[in-house]
Amino acid sequence: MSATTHRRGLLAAAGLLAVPSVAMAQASAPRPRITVISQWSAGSDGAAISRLGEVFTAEGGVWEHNPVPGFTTEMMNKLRADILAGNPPAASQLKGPEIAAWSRIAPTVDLTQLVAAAGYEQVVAPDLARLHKPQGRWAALPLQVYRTNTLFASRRAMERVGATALPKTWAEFNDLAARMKAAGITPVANGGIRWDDGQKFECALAGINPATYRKAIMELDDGALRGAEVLGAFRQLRMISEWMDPAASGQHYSTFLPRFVRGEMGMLMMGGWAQGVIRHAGFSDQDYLVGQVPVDNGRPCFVLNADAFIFWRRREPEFQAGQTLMANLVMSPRVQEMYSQITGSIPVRTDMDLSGAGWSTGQREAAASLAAAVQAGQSVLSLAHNMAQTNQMSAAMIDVLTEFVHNRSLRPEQGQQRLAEAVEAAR
Amino acid sequence: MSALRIARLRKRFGAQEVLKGIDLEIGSGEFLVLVGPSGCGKSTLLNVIAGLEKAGEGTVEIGGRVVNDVAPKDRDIAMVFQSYALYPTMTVRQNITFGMECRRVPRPQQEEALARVARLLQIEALLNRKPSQLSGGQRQRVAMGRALVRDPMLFLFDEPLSNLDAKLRVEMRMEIKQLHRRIGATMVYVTHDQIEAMTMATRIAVMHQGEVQQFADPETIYNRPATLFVARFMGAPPMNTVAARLTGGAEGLAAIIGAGRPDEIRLPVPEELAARAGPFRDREVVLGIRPECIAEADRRFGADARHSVPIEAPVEMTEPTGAETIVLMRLGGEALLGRVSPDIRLPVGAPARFALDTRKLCLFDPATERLIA
Amino acid sequence: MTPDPGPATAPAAPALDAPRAAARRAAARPAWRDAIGRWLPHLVLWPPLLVSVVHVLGFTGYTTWMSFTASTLMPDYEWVGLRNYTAVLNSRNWQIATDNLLIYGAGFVVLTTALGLLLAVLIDQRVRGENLFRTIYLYPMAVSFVVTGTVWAWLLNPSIGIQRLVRSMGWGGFRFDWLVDREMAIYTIVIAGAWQASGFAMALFLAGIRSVDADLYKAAQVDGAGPWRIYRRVVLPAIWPIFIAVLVILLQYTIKTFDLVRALTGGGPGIATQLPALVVYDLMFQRGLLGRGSAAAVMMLLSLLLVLVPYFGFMRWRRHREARHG
Amino acid sequence: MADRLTPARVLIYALLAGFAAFYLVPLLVVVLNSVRTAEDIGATSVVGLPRELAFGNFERAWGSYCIARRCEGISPYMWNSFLMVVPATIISTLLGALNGYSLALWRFRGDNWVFGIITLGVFLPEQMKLVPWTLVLRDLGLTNTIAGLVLIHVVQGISFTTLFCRNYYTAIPQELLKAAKIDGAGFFRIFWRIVLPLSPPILIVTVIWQFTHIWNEFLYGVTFTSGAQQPVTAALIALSVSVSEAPQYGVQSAAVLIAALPTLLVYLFGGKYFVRGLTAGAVK
Repeated sequence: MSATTHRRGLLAAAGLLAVPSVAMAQASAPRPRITVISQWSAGSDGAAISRLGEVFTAEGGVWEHNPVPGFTTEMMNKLRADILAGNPPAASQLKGPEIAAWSRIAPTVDLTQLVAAAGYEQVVAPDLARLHKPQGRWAALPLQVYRTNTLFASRRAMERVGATALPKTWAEFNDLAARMKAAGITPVANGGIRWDDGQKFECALAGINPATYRKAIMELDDGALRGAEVLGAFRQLRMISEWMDPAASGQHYSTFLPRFVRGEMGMLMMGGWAQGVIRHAGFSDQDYLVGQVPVDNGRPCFVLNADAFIFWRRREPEFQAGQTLMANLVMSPRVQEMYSQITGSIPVRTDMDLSGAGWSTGQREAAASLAAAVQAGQSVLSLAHNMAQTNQMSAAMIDVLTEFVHNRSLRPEQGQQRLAEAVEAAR
Repeated sequence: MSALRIARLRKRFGAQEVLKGIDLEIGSGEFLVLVGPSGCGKSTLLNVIAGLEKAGEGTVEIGGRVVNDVAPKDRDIAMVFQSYALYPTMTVRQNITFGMECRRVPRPQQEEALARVARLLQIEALLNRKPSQLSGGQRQRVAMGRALVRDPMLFLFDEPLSNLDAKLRVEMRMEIKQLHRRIGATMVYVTHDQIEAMTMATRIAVMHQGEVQQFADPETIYNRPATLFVARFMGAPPMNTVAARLTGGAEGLAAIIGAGRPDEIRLPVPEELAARAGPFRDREVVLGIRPECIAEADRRFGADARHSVPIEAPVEMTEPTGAETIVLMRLGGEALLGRVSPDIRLPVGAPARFALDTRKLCLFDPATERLIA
Repeated sequence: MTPDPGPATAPAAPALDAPRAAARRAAARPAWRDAIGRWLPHLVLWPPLLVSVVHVLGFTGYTTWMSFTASTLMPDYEWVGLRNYTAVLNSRNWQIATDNLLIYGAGFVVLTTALGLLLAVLIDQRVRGENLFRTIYLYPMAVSFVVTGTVWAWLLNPSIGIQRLVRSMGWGGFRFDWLVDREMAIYTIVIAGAWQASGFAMALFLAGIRSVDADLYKAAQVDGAGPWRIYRRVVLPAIWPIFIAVLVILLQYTIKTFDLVRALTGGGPGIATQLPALVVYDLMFQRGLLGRGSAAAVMMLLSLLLVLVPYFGFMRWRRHREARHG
Repeated sequence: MADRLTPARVLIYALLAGFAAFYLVPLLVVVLNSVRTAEDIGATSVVGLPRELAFGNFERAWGSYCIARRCEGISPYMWNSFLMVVPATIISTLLGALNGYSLALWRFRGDNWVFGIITLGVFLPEQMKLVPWTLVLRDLGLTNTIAGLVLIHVVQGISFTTLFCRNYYTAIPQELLKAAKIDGAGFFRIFWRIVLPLSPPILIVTVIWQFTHIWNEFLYGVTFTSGAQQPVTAALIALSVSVSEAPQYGVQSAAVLIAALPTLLVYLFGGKYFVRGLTAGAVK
């Protein structure tokens, strides 16, 4: 971490600390109030947002969080209902290109000045920043970041085949998987639901060539989609699917964690959140190795998934005050540290020091990787988690990917062909 | 003042006209029976009188008041239904007093009326039972009680006895008749059973295909049926109706059955009828003969010997009922029924001799099917 | 009626004047009360009828309208003609969903009807503990499929459910992995669906069997028919209207099937177990294509009419026939 | 004859018991999981016997498990569900009875069309109605209220209750109605004194049907209410698995059992009348 970014972080923190005193100074100012909807209702997600609420309250605000349990669609239905009812929440959880799509249907708060004042744009990955300022104005703020191309390897499985280090390239990965298979271990411990299948593909393609991933998946370049490297990703995906437990389809990856820890399954390609889940299931960090899914060019590559809040325009002064307070909190290093330490994610800010005791090795590794990947131009947005494309386009693409994973009679060429066609049809 | 007057009443269900211009009028205290085969419109007519169906055209007057637009409850009527329509969840007591409750009759008066009716129908012991705990006859009485307690201007009965067994039906028939005589109420009674009609009515309206075929007292209906339909519908066994030819000779008008056949029968037409039958001389008519007008050979009908014509006909079948024997015979190529004394043995297949009463002959126009004479 | 003595012994006709007078009084009540009496039923009756009719027609009409518009995340009233329909018809998801609907519909209806009928006949054998058995067969109806679907997903999963259980009991070669088999997964939905709905079918059939005239049984027994023949030739033909009722209820259930698949397979493996209701929800709310989802919903309803129109025609025919015979 | 154990009867009981076992398996899995610890389930499998009995799951599920920031378990949500289910069931049943009564016994011009359209409502998928309901609730100002959910379930429920009641009431003889009219009873008195007392069998069917369907519905519950207003199904979903969470199967199973208890009791005690009510004519 360079000295400049560090100093900027401190400045932002100082700016934040000034907020409550400003609020106090204006005696007549309304008490900041905020209504939030999210799907974070339970577990560490629920705990993290609750802590955020406590911080908000401590700063003198009134905090109302309405979690919408269930699938993301249910939360969006709720948001739609609230917008149609003329009563949007002051802030709501939303991510990726959907921020741009939704910001067209109801007015959002222009956060550009606040972001500029906090010097925040400089410490956010450029792709991420772009997503949160549709039409050039900041309307949403990212809250936390996950790497979806994180590789977990079962320590016991590794020991059984005599491996000590995580594979660095797909060739090494394939070699290790074959050895595991020969030793009676199911090499891949992933589940088999839609987003999981999409994630396996994005790991494969980003590992083969992050630049192609950017062209094909984020920019939907037809030539790239029909090119050799996407075909290679389908070939890799086919191998991965054959290394999975045949019973994985339809299953959440957590189903297999006990077998993974026991060494009956080898490797899991999953977001950083899996660390928390493994811990919750009663296993220790020592049960697995963690790092980056293979990247053939050997440099850090970061497939990025970020949660964010979008701020809906409200006339009420107390809401406007609340939105200002909330925005400053979300951008602040201390809230990001607090939040990520609860959920196992990494901070959005690339200028933070993760050497403290509250951080895990996995988080440190991922955070360093993010900064390095941004530097190397190898940070890309996740397809499986609706960061690269709108939900409509993502769903159309993942339809093809999930069918490909579970229908082994499809050849990689067919998969590639169908993906290109699905993109064409959904454009 | 007539108790019930119906004028030019018409009613249609969709495209089908079910009442085609009904005119009826009865005085207070009369017992009108609407009789006819199923589908003739008699129940619809009753429902229109009750106000349960709207009249299409024409008027219904009850007690001199036009009631076309009066709700059933305000027509001052009571009705007994074929299924009795007892309210299954109410006791007998509640069934009978429900109407008074609806009309907000004070409770003491309700009790009084209930007690009277219960005594009259002897159902005091049943008052706290539910309809499901009653026999068919008891239910019938309760249904009557529900009607009686209103003491209405007009009682309406919709085939009230058709769900009872034969013995009970006869008993209840007599009870209703006695009740009618005792309380002197005006009643309209629908049935398809011509015996009920004959035994109970002071006036009968025979209905067929939405029209009143004949509206008269029972005796006229029986003896001088206005149409072939009435002739065949009323009476059991029914009236014989055979094709005949009227010829006029020196000795007066005669009807010939099976003209030109070896077994042709020539029946002299009594003078009272001949006068009206004149225009049909030398033409085909339909001859109506009640079965009781064909009896054993030694029977004499009336004082005038000319009215008892001896005939001979082969017996095809006999039905002894105990009180009499019904005989199916063949006369002039036509099948006829006769009623003979049970004491007489008639071998089936052999010709036998009978006496035929010509006084009650009926002559019908085959084209219009209406009574000529 | 033997205990009833004849009415000849009854006292002379009583005067029944009191109620008559009361009736006259009542008839003379003010006109406004009559007017209220006439109008009140309409005032009470029509709102719920109208609300129901407006709800059905209005919502259907609204959806139909939306299906011709460019609506995406929000209703948008720009007319686009049949574009949404062609897009849905051309999508693999919809093609798979409609194929699946046929397989699932046929399998589910047949299996549920057969199971329901079998259970009803078994329970009808004057068994002890009828209450208990009936409650057990009915309880799946009582529990949300969001819950039971998840449990079925575990049970049918080869690595944790039945297959593992049987293998651990010593049958090492036992295979029951339909849930994860693209070709067979749709049948696991049939099984779980039948598990949930067959209790209801049983209740309907049991109700039908119980309402068959006892004389029919006696007549059949006198004719020397055995129990099997009595059911096949006498009871089942007598309760054919129940079959129609069961069929209609199961078909509407089939077409609306949603929670079941979402909890059990999520439409997978891949998109192998898509059904129209899932596609509608997915298009409308996951992909934010309200117009296209509406088009799919309208097509779903049209497929429903294929079932309903013959049904109503049949009911009409039956009513006419009854009217003729009555 | 019913009590002699012939081979045929042994077979009948064997079949009944076999099917009963098949029907009970999913419930058994939930019951077993409800007394297992999360660690137990996580370390082995979601299908299995408890290593130790953890009855504390029920206590946590009922009163202390955290859903959002509220650590009150599912009990407040149960209460919400009751507040929603009881009025919605009663109102929709009564209105359905009234509708059925008028459609079956007071025929009017076009009544068959009205009935046909209402019946169609039974078939409309709820996903399709989500957006229209949003607009209706907005215009009525009922967004995020239990009253809004009651309204939805009443309006949708009327289709079912009308269908059931109308078919039942067509078996009531017309003569009963005529007798009552002549007795001077009006529309409501006939309904209240004659038709309603005849209705318990069908009312039990509709009440059971409505109660279980409304209780188990979750799409509307999640979409149209939030936080403290949500019904218990929403709370159950909140306990269920999400992308980044370790599932709490033990507590979740206990919560599922608690949440299913009312409907299970309804079937346990109402099942007999359910079949009886169907016998009485609901299916004609």
